[in-house]
Amino acid sequence: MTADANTGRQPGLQIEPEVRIETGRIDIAAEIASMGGGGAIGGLVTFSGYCRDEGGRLSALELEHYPGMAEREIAGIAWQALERWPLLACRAVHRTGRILPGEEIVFVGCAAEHRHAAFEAASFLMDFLKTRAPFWKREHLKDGSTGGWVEHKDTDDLAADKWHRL
Amino acid sequence: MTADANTGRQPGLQIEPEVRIETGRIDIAAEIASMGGGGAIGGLVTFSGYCRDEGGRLSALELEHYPGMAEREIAGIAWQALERWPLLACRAVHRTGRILPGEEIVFVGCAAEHRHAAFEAASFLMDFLKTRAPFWKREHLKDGSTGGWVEHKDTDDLAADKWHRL
Amino acid sequence: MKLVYFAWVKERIGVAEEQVELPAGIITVFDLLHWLKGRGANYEAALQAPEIIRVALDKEHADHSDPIAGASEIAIFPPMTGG
Amino acid sequence: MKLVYFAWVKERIGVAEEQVELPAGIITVFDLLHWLKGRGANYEAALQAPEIIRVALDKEHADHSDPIAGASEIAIFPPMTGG
Repeated sequence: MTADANTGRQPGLQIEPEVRIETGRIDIAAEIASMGGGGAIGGLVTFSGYCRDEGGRLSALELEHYPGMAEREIAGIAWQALERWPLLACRAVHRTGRILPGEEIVFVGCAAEHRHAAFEAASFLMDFLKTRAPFWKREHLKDGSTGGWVEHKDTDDLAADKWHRL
Repeated sequence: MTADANTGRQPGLQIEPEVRIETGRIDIAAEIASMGGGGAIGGLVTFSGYCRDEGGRLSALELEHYPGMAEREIAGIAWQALERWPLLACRAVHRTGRILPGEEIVFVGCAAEHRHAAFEAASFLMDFLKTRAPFWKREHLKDGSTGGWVEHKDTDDLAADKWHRL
Repeated sequence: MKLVYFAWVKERIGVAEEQVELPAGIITVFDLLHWLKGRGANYEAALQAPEIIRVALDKEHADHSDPIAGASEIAIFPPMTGG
Repeated sequence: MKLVYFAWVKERIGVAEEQVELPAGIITVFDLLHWLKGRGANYEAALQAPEIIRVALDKEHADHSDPIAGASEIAIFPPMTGG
């Protein structure tokens, strides 16, 4: 098989990313169970992002998003991952709304024949999801008050930037 | 908190790696469910390695290992990961015996406050598990014959080597 | 022109979206942000540091130098903190 | 001295483990592999490329230049293919 000169995609694979934005819990176990195995897959790398309790200070995170654009941005990043690595499956699920400490915020899974493609693609997806997908987090505190909006981290921009140099 | 000068380990965390070698199936969903969340964890990266069917040629892989040494080597690699990254959980499970295409061979999970530590530690664990843990794979073919032993890949040595330069 | 706001930009401006009539001479995203900033104390509070503000034209990320002509929905929001 | 073999080294030698009496002058892993190789066609087949063979002394990886004195179990095997 030779890769398409424009997209880098392998002909015949016809893998499409699966992108979902949901208000309910993400069943990480079910996501993984439905991605692994299948004969051609050698490795599956998953990232699950959780709401931290920030040392007990936090009662919940509130996730706001830009409907329509959020799905489109994540799908765009996932298509880039599919063009860059020979993936056999690629999935991203992001929650919105109120999320309690210990609950999951985001799930990303990338499967490939060999492990390095799966590791790199999953890491790439998270780095760009952080910097390009229109989601915003606000803290709700244990004392009942509404805390501030979570500040954007410059280290996230740097992490995404490094992929342009690789 | 300051890290211990010799080990780099954070005082008070007292995380120990969990290493298991098993002959039965690995319940990936259960492994992940028991690792995620918990308040301090921000990200969990998992790698699941599967038996490929090699285009339908393979009926099974047979995994041989060196009892005692296999556990010790994987635990040693996991301790190195704990010293190198501020992990909140670290687990590695490896199967032995006869494994069918689509079934899981190995599971590695690393949890941390931030995602890059979890991604790097899980990738590090797999790279060194591949080159240092005494396991050997032999192929059993669909035509009933016993195929050869899987050949060691030099690219695995290179992948492990790169961590010495980082 | 429909403008939509998110997170603390929305909170400070006080509305989630609005229709505005742009005066002549508003060509780029940069122009739009600086014009909006002068519309009142709430806009001034939301856009006091326009250089960090992100803008999407019809749900696609735009640079501050991009022309806004042709866009039917312009979104204005802080740097993202998802994932 | 107890020797244990794995994978195709075991298969070619034909036994999983054995007790051997080492002659004088066998100091290092290298010496051991070359002495073993001369013990018969099965050993010759297993150790025809001794440079790729891995050795563990009491379940710890050893270099070919390491002395074997003090080890009670020496394992000899091909490069690993786990994971």
